[in-house]
Amino acid sequence: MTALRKVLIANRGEIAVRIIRTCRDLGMAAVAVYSEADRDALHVRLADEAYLIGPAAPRESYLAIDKLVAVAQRSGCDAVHPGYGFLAENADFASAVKAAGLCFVGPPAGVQRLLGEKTRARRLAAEAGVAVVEGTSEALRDLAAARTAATRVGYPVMLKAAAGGGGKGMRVVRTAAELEASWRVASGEAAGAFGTPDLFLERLVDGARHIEMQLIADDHGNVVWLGERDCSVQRRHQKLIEESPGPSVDAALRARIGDAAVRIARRAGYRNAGTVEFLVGERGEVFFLEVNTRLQVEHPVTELVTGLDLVALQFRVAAGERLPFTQDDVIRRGAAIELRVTAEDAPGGFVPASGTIALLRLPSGPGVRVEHALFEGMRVPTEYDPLLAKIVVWGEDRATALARARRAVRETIVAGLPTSLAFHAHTLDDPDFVAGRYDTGFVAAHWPPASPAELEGTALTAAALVAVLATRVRASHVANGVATAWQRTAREDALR
Amino acid sequence: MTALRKVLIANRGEIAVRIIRTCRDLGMAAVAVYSEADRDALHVRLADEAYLIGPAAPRESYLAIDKLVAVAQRSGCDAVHPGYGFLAENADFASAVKAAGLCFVGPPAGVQRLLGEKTRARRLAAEAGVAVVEGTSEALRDLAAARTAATRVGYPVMLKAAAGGGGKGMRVVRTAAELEASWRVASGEAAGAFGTPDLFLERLVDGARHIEMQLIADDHGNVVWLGERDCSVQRRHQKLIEESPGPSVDAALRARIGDAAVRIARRAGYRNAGTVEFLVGERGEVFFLEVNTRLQVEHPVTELVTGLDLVALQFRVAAGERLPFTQDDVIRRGAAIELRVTAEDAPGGFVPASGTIALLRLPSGPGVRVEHALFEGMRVPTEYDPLLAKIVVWGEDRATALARARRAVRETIVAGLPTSLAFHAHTLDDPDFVAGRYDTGFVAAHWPPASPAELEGTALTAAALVAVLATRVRASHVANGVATAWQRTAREDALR
Amino acid sequence: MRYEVRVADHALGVEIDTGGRALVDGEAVAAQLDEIVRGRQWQVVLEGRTHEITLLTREPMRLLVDGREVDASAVDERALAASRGTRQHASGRHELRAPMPGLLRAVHVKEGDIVERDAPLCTLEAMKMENELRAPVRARVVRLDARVGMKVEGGAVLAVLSEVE
Amino acid sequence: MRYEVRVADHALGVEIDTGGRALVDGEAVAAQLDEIVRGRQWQVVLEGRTHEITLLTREPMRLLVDGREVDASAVDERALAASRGTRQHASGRHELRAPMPGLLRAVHVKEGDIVERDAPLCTLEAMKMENELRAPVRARVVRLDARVGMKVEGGAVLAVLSEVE
Repeated sequence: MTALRKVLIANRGEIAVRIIRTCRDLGMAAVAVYSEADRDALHVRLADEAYLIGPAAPRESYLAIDKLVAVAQRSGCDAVHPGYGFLAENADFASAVKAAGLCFVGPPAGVQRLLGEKTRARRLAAEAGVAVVEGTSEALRDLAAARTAATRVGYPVMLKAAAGGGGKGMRVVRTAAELEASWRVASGEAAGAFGTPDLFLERLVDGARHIEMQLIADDHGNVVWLGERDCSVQRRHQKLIEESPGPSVDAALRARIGDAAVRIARRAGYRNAGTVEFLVGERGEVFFLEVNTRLQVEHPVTELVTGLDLVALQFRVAAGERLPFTQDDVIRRGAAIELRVTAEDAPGGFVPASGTIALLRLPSGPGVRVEHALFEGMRVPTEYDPLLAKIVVWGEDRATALARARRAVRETIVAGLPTSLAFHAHTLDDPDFVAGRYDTGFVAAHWPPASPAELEGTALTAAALVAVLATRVRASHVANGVATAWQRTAREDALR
Repeated sequence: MTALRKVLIANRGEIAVRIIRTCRDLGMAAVAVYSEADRDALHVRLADEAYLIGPAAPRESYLAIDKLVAVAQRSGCDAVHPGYGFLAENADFASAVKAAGLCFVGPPAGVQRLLGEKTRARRLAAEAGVAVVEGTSEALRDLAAARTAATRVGYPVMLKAAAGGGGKGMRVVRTAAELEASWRVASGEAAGAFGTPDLFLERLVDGARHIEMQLIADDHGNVVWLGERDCSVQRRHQKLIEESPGPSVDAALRARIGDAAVRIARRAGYRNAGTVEFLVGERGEVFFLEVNTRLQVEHPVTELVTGLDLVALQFRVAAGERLPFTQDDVIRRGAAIELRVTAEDAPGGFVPASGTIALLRLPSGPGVRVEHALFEGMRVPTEYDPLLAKIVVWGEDRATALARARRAVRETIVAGLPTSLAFHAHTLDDPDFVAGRYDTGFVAAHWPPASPAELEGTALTAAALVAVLATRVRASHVANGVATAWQRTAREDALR
Repeated sequence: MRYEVRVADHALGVEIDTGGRALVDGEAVAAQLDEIVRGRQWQVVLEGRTHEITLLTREPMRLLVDGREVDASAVDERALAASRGTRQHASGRHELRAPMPGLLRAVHVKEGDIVERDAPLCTLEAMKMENELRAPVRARVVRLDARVGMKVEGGAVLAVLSEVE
Repeated sequence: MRYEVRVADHALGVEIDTGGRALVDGEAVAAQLDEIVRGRQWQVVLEGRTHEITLLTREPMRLLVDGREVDASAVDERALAASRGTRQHASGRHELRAPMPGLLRAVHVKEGDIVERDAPLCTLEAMKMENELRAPVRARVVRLDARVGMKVEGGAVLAVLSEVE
């Protein structure tokens, strides 16, 4: 259905599975890659071909540009989809793919370089007539420069990785006393995540909402905005819940943000799918934050509201097709909410967890969609992002979407390791969240809850009985992992 | 959200789970009932309360009106939802529920009686100005009467249960010689399924499509049609695939059928959700078949195209609310297809099968919804309908829906017993089905396939290796069933 | 150990040598083989192609290979040797078995009858549907265990037929 | 056998008599209890109310009860008797354990230090995030096993603290 025939998916987990699905829908062959930690992974089994590219450590596998390009060429691919994370915003990868004569499913390297440098992106936004939060227009030379800048814009300030994105290398600094420690940690994280410790800083906008606008652009000068997502429910600058429409966003504000995003995209010569992130203050002031030059984790929220397949659109415009619609053709209907189920112990303060999926039940029914790569017996690797699954719900209005989200969480079981599900169950009943009254401070202010989940009469008795039984059973063996089937077989033969 | 607070669900399996979901969405408590064969069933675990109502045999459990009404009263319900099958079209049940002071979520007993008698329904349709297939306007006295009538309308004819519906007690009779045998079988089935052996007959319309129209009606005189479903892909008069819009239905025909359905509903004083079934001939002639006075198995097809929750609408109108929309407000978008996954050995000619679910993987991702009540370790009871799951897909057009349906089937694994999945995999690639060229003769003409599924090079080798391994492993024990946990516990204590 | 393997319409010879290497039709295959679910699901990577294979049913064996259902069987050479005799002996002998548990609603033949291919032998009711069990070949009914009203288990022998030309 | 059971904030006494009957806080309970998944999931029907209970994690025990996560524990009276002693003995002693496998990026204390409650002791990197492990109480570091750059397993003891007033 597109000019593309065979795609290398340079990623893993739920997003690799998500991309494989659209490859099938478009009649393209999907080639998976996997590290030694992912031998049994679902994306390997659902792909048409799969190649081992190295040990678990990302640098030696999912971040190894040469290996990925080599596999794409060897397996006869004509395109490469980077997913999100890993190399998705790495301009060198985009150029290497292009240099190998393959189609990169994302914006060109030049655009990635331009927007990947957060300070340059800020300047570009300002030139496009979009307000930016007061801060430094260049990366900070050193701690001293940071002190000066912080004093100028005034505390509290936000330290950010200059090459950053995705919340890594970010620290809130409320007083001058905290600056040095935060500087150390943030630049350390930035170096680890992006290869450069460079930081810049902005004034911290308290009580602001994190609202982002989804864009799609083709090679023929068409740029269309598809709708916003409110991603203010975050912890450690990592998103937990995203929804569209934003509870605080009316048609006028939506159009303003959409228009601003398109202006920035046009000025940057943007191509393919992308997201422009904004901070929206209590009085509706809109500040540019950054551009994510890739598919977002939360893209299904926009898919449910618009009925579009964003990954399919990525492939079409990457293949040179024109967008099949104009701005006025985009239909938005109802409300969608995404809940990120992560391998983090929510009651324990979102401490990353690991383990084996001992029991899995995913929700279904009206308005419920789940994106995941889980299966019973799966060992959750500690080397990668803790995202386990995305529960995405749609309803004709926000109240219906909320009710369906509660129902979906109630049906979901992920046993064997701690997860973020308890947070979602709690938040979906939180009066402020239900009323749409929340900003980026929500999680800190509402979690952990004052009192643990309550059980009434028979539930409490039942739980007590099961607690006794559970202490008596041995850990049930989970069949899984690399089989030594042939060796077993041979040994048995010898005995016969 | 409705005046109703607590609902008894007089059913089991996927439809009980489906109704529980909407109960949660509307903030109503859900009370389940279960037979001894369903102790561990998912609908029992997802409900707020559950009551054992008898042995596996339907007559002593899911068909036992007194028991069901008693449970509804004892548990303080204010409404009863019958689902489909079992007592859904039993007027005595509807009256018993009403007599007990409870709200019956479906059309009133009077309407059910009127339309449940297929010959009376035919007369009513004719009075409403809707064509009916030539046949008998009364139930046939005996075999002799059948002979006379068959000779009058001319062979081939269709024998049908007068109290029937759902394809039971139906037989095609192509020649006079076949009449007696078919009469015996059909009346036997009718007696078994509906308590009366009465039959009537119609001329068989060859090459016709089975097209039905979904209706919803409130107590305030509002009747709205929501769209058609083509259900022509059937075997033994049991539907396997349903889709909307019907590939052969244009806007004009849709409006004609919708209008005819509404006229029939108004004349019958219809309330709640219902479906009017039609036969549509090769040249677009429309004949009334029957009215299903209940929720259909395939209702999700219409939900995906309209964005409505039909079960929620059933509760709202049952509670006396007005329909929240008029005919002109109904938005239909894209195409939806439902695939019925049944416990039937498709390659073996759809012979009913039984077994234990040994491995289960259900599809997800863009445009895919699954309705089911399955879990690993579940024993599929032989006493009830063989429906295991419904895979329902949506796409912006039929081609997209087809592609997603193929992808969903490819991801689905139901191991442990034979199923209908191979039929769906085959049909979704069948040129006639893909082109929308099919009628009620489709399955007979296209299944089983001339040649079995083919495997190319490495797949064949891999399968051979696994075949060897599989012959060597013992049936893996599936933990499931009634636990004797306390006895075990006590015994162990004694030994300590 | 050698195995005679059938997958769909194909017959293959699989050999597993004492070193645990596998040969298919004499060719050594270097497959990455992972058992995903013990005794139920495997992943095979062969020449870069990845195949997910699930054991759907054991008797008769049906495999799901990348979403395609195929019938399969594997018999090791000793079992084969053993069985050949009985096969010879049993040639032309057919057992009519109940495909699933149910209630025998009707029996259309008696012992000694000669029945045509596809002739209905009895009617088994299961899952609210009547299923006609038919003769696989033209044959004589040499034994009849089916009785009307009998509740039978899946796999129960209902009749023994002897093929006749 | 008696068990001291804790579920969320509630303490209950569960007794199982030799007849296999269960008593909760002295009251006999007539529950229909089905084990859905061996050792992992149970269904309890009690006074018509149905509860689906899943063992989410074993150590520490966390249960999912009708969609609600609760911490729980059950200790039988003998184990209890045995453990009391050690508890006394261990009072005020705290082990700092790695919550998950990872790489120690920083160690902020040395043996002998007195640390305030919530003071960061070391930084563990796992899943691309840095996690500060903090002191549960004001205490002295009596033993320190953590070394920068060390790769540690989940549950590994990193330090031993002795509470100080």
